[in-house]
Amino acid sequence: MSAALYGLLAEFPTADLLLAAARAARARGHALEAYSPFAVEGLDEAVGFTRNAMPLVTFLGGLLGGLGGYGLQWYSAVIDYPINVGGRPLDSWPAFIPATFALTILGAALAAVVGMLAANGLPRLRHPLFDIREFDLASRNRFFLCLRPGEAGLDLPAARTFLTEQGALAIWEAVE
Amino acid sequence: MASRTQPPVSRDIGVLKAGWRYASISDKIADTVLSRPTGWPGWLLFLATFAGTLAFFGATAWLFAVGVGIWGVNIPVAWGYAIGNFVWWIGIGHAGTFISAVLYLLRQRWRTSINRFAESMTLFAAGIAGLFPILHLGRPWFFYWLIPYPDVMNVWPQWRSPLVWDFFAIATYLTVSLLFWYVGLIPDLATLRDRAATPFKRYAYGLAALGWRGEARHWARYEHAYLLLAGLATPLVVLVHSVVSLDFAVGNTPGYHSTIFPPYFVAGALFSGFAMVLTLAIPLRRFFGLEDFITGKHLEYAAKVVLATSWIVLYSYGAEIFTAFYSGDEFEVAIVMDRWTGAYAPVYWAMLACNVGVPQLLWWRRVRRSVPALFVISLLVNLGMWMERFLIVVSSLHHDFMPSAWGMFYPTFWDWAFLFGSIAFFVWLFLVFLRLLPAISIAEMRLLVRESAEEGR
Amino acid sequence: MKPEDRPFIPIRPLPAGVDDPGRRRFLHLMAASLALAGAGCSGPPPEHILPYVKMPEGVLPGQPAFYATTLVRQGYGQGVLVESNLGRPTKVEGNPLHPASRGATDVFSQAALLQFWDPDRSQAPWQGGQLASWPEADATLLDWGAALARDGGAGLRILTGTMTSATWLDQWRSLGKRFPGARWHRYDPLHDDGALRAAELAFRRPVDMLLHLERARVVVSLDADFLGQGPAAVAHARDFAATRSDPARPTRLYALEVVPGLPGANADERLGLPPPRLEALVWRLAARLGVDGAESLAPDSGTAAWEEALAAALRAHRGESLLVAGPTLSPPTRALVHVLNQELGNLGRTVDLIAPVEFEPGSHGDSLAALCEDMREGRVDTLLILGGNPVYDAPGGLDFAAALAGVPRTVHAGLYRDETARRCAWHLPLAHDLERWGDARGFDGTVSLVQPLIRPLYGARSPREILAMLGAEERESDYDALRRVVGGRLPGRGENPEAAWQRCLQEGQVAGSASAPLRLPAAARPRPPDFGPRLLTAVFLPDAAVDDGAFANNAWLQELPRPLTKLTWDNAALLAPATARALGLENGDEVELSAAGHRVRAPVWVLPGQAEETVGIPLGYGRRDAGRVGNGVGFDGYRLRSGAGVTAPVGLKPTGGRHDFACTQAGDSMEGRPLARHATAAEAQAGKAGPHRKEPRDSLYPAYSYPDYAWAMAIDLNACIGCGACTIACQAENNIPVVGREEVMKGRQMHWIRVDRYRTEAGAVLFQPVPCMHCENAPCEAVCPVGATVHDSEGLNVQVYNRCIGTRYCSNNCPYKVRRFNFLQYADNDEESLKAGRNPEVTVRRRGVMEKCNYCLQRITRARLAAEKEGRSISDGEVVTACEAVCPTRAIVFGNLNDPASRVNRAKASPLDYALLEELNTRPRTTYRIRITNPDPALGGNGKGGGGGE
Amino acid sequence: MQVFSRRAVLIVKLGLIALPLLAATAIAVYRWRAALPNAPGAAVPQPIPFSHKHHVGDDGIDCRYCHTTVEKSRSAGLPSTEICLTCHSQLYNDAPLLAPLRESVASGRPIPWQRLHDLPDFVYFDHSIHVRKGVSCGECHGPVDQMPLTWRHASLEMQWCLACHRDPAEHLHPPGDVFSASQKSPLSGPARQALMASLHIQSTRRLTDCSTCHR
Repeated sequence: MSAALYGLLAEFPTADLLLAAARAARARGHALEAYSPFAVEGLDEAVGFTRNAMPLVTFLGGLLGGLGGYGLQWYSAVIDYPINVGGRPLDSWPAFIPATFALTILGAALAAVVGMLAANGLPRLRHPLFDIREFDLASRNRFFLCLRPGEAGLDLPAARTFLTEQGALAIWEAVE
Repeated sequence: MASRTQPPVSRDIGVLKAGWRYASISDKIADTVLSRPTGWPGWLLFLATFAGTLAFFGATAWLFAVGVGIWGVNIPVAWGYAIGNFVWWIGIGHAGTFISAVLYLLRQRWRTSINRFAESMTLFAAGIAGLFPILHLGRPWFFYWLIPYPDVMNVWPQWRSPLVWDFFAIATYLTVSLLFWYVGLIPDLATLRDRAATPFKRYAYGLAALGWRGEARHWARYEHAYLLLAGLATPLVVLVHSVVSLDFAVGNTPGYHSTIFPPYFVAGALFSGFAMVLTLAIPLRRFFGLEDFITGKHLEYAAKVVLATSWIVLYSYGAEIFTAFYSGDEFEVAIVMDRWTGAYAPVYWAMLACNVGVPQLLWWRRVRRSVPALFVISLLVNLGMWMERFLIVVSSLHHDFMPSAWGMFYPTFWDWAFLFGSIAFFVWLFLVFLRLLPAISIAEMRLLVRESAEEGR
Repeated sequence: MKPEDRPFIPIRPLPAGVDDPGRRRFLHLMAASLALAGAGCSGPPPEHILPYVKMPEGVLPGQPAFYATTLVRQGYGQGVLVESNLGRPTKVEGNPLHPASRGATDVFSQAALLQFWDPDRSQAPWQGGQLASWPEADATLLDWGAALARDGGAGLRILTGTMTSATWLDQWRSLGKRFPGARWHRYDPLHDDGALRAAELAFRRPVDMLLHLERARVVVSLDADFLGQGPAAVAHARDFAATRSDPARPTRLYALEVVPGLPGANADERLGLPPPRLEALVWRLAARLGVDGAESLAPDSGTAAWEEALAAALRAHRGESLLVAGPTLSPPTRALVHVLNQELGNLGRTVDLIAPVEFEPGSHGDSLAALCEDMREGRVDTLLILGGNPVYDAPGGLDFAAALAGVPRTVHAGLYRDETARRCAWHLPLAHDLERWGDARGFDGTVSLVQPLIRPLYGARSPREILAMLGAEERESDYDALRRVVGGRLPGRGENPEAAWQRCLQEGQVAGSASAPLRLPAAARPRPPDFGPRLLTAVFLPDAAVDDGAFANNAWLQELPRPLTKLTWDNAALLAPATARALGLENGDEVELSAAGHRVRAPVWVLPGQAEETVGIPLGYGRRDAGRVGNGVGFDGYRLRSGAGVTAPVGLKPTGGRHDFACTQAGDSMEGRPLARHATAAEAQAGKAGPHRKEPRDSLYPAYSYPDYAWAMAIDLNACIGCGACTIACQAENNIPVVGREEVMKGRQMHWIRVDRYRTEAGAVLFQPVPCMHCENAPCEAVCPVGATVHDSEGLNVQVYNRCIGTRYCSNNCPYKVRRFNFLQYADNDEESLKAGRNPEVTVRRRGVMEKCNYCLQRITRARLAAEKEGRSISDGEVVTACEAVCPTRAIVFGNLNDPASRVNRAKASPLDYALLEELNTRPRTTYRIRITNPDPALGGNGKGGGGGE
Repeated sequence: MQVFSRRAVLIVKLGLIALPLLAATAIAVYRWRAALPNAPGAAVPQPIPFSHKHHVGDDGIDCRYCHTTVEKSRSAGLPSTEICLTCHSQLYNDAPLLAPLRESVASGRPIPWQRLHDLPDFVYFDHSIHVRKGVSCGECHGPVDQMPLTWRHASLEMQWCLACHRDPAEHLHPPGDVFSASQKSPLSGPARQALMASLHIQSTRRLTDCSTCHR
């Protein structure tokens, strides 16, 4: 088979084993990915994921929504078509607040979701790991660790033995 | 006893019964959607509500053809059932987001197994609520004039109108609730994708799951985004019903023009919202055998919230009356007197009975733990809240400033058609949801299994 | 058909009597699909422009022209100016030069426009039940004329209403040459026969009374509705209001009434009495005033105080007092009133006597009775009924229909194919006043010219042309006849006759042709009549909206709330509260009335202030062949009449049935709120009546400036008599749709200016016209999500129909509830004739949009454009709103606040000026001047009078 | 397992691209259907191929000769058959093109011209005030003197009206030029202001009031 290796995938029965395996693999300098049916606390650090941009993105989205919202109201009511409505001032800022507030939240929420998906590279309907039938259990009750060939490459036999030591139930080679 | 190498087994922690594992709990919930047959009662209910839904849209067609004159609305009572229903539904559409957002921030574990269907309830209720202001327009086909866009007329929405605020608040609320709900669904959709038996289902759920794999980094960002959404949704819960209340409070009509309205409406919303949660949860757990996940504890907590909010509502009623007499404003006083003794007084007293009287039964633990009692009470509360909306809208208008212009509102057949039609539509949507999506968050239940097991360590 | 199923005007013709709710649904569907089409399924369809082939002179497309003409009602003319757009009459205004109008009109002249465009009008000759043609009709009548000529027209009878037309008289005389045997009968169902009898008794000759209310300081109305009824009502109202305008010269109106009317509602002291007691009171009053012949009467403790007070007031105001007696009083008593006026020196001062304006005056009751007699005896072989509808409105006791059946040749000419038309051999469409030449006299004898604005819509002919069909005299066009008869004897002013004639045409009248006052010998003392036993008495009166039934098919009038009951689309058996209590009846209970051998089922309406032991019966309803609007509305009171008398004993028996009324104002009370404010003259003198304006509270917001114009309105409650002319004028000017009975019952009437009616605790009636207030801080505007109602730079609160999406939020937020909503497709876009009658300057609103008073924006615009073109600014009085123009009492003043000299500024300067619901700080541009009453201290001074009537 | 083949993914992507395109087309179609008939710039066939180019451009006939009421009334007025005859009883009186004219004379029935400028019924436009205030015919009707067959020059959309009502200065002309067909040289800034003053042009606020055009 000529296809490039995606990684070495190992199945674990519990989150604790996966966590331990991930930490150990990281210590051995592996590039790795971990898969679990629910968010396992500490797993992200274990796979070396540290900086999370979600809050910033959300804040910017909110800022944009808020300023844009008020700006739109002010422009349309004061600049573009000033009309005397019930003797109220053109720039009735107190009355502009509810819409501004709503738009702030809308902007923030959209930014959070879109940002999250984008950062996660989703949607991605195809993935090499899906080729492995047992990987379906990643969304049910099994925990998976995938050692990626970094620029150093992957010493398959060594990796296999390492994973078995960590208590892997089964091991597969995933190809691109 | 759970070990590092053995998958954990849940213990009874009140909000989750014992003996569940990752696999079993995943299969149990997923299979209610994937493989569990509907059964004849389900079909019966489905067809009945579907007929009601068709009736609802038929009535809408007739409404557009003939005009809002088919309702009982008139001058002075220019707003009738449509707006009452709108406020009622939007109120019901509150508990969902409150449960999933606020209880999430407060780390309430009993939230886990009810947030999913509560959110769905929210979506459907808010969606139906959003329909009514449009149906109620004299020229509904121009509703989009509330949206600011550069048109050939060079005119804009009138930003000082609470209806415009409404539009933005509700649009935002719907969008954010939808996002929140959907984001929560993604891992479960992946589960369904991976368990689905037929290619079609795999495709459908696969598309919806966006290729979710449960990678650790994804989970990290996911959790963060979810937390942020919860944080954003929380003020929204307050905003929406406050703005809805401003539709009235900003008006100068006696009975509308009151500063108590925003908190009053929010409390009322939670009140009716939790009542509706009970109304839905009780048959749900029964028919799908989910008693292990939606336990008596859940019902009891919800009941307590109902009891608490009923007191806030009572306080608001009192505040209204107090301000009327304390201010000595003759028009406000006249409205209060009219509510007590006027043409709509029976509705007023019935409303008090349902919203204030009945919930007091929940002081007794026996009542809180009796499922049938809770069910009846929740229905009565919903009825009472509808009557409250009706009174706010109609009775205030029919007796305002000029006695020469006083009038009565009498509902027509079509008024009732739209009320019951919308209820049927709501139930129908909810049934469809139950058959297509997991009513309980599978991923979070797995986590709960783990936590409950570790507590046992 | 059931009234609630009756289609309202916006439905195209159906064969009368066919009820078709399904069709309305269909129309709604059509409307909806059109609406959706308008919503963007496709743009406007391509149109053609059709220019004139030959441009007529004096027509300026897009600019209205006004013509002076006369509208004739019950024989008397009211001079009017009619607005014509491209040759289509679109609005009636008063003729300032005409004594019966003085710039204003009554509701009927306004509604005459809708009558003219009414699609139910007779559109072709009918023979029996068959459509026929004019040539056939011509041939037939020519034959009949020839046959009649052989025996000098012995069998020829002609029935008309009251006639004051010189050309008619001229024609009748020439007809006499060929048909010496012909007889001319006259019948108007509400003709005041009693007045003539009284005049005969007092002066041995018929006379008409000319009232000069403006000269009177004490007016005593003895059940005489001089403000609401009769050809002089508008002039009376104007004079009456004039007496009230001057606080330095307080006047007082005492009204003694049987069935409450406008005089009672506007009286300073009022008392309801049944006819016998009322008459007795007059005689005792006469005795107190030293008129012999009445001493023998037993005193009436209930009215003694009144007799004394009246006597005192009249004695104190010799020569500036006035007594007026109405038709419910017997001729001897009315003769006595002549005597009293003479004794008090009022003759020639506050009242003039003139030769009757009607030609050949006489009792119409007798005239019709004689005709029926002749018909039964077979002495009639040809009967021409010109106008009028005797089969419907002849007294039930006469059974005119049966008598008519015995006449071989009968012709009916009328505006509608009505009850009479269907029982005559021939029916001929009669021309409307707006489409014929002719003449009539005003109440004071002024010769008024009827000139057409348009060719007859349906080829109808004038009465003159129809009478000419008998081939009596050589054909002469109506215009030529008018020119010869009227133009022939103009009061010579030494100018050339043609110029004089042209001026008459322009003025719509012959100036200076009013009758001169008569010099008469002292009136003879009448004998006191037998006042009759105290029985339940029916009082027949013309309806405030449909008059004697001639306007029954006029939807504007049917939907006009009656001044005192605020009922629409109905009449009712009116009862005093006490009487109703005694009979255990309340509003809506059905009773069976029996009199003159007929039984009629009627719903009861309890009317505060009415005399006990009486049943008020408004006539003109229960029409069977009025048209789609009028058919089956209310009950027919004529059947209960034995003769032409307006009172008769009546039997009453509850049936247990119920009836729902379409009433536009449920309650009487102001709930203690200072809405229609009032004070007594004494308080006003003491300065206790005002000031009412509070300084506007300072605001968080900077005030807007209104640099060029600031339009505003002032309404004088002291002048308003509640007649409702403003409501109809507004409806005509602004294309306001009629919604129909069941919609009014739902509370969806569309009137832009309504007249609220309140009753004080003391029972006094207050009227308050309520248009849009045009608040500077308009609550309606702030809540409209699309800015469909906003302020313009002249302070108008404008409603932009094409932007409105119908949230109705503005109406909720309007404390005055003056906004109206098109809940359904009310405007009729199918009926061609109705479309033609609309005001082209005003948008016709579609279903789903809000509408309201806009201070006649189109009139402001017209004035502005004129001024702008001439490079000047609009001067005061140049913009006159429809309601202001029509108001008989000048209660409404409109103008520019930025013009310190404007009338509206002067009105608002008064300390008695106040803003409605001022505490809401809406800063209305429309303000009110409080009502000042002048109660008689001798009667307790509470403005209610002794008995108050119940 | 791998649910989506490469082809499936491709299809999904294409679908995602198609959606916005569809929406765009839908809007475009709607705008097209909702537009006034006789689009701007498109010459419209008339019963008589009347050429403003010939009558105005070549013969130099004044607008008011045919549109008689333009200074007095809301409507500019379309020439009556009579007016056409003032010349065409002599000139080309037997030209086949003028058959409808002769037919109209004979039958007394008007010539059914195609309407080019059709405002909604809720818009109240008045020719007389516009020409009085220095808005030349060309401002709205374009270079009619160069139109062999007349077409609509302006969109007649509200934003088009507003553009001028918000800033009239550059659309105004000295009274003398209002009816002259020839292209006028634009006025200088100061001259404009002087013109505005001399014509007493109302404030922009007044000119953009809803009530100025709608009632």
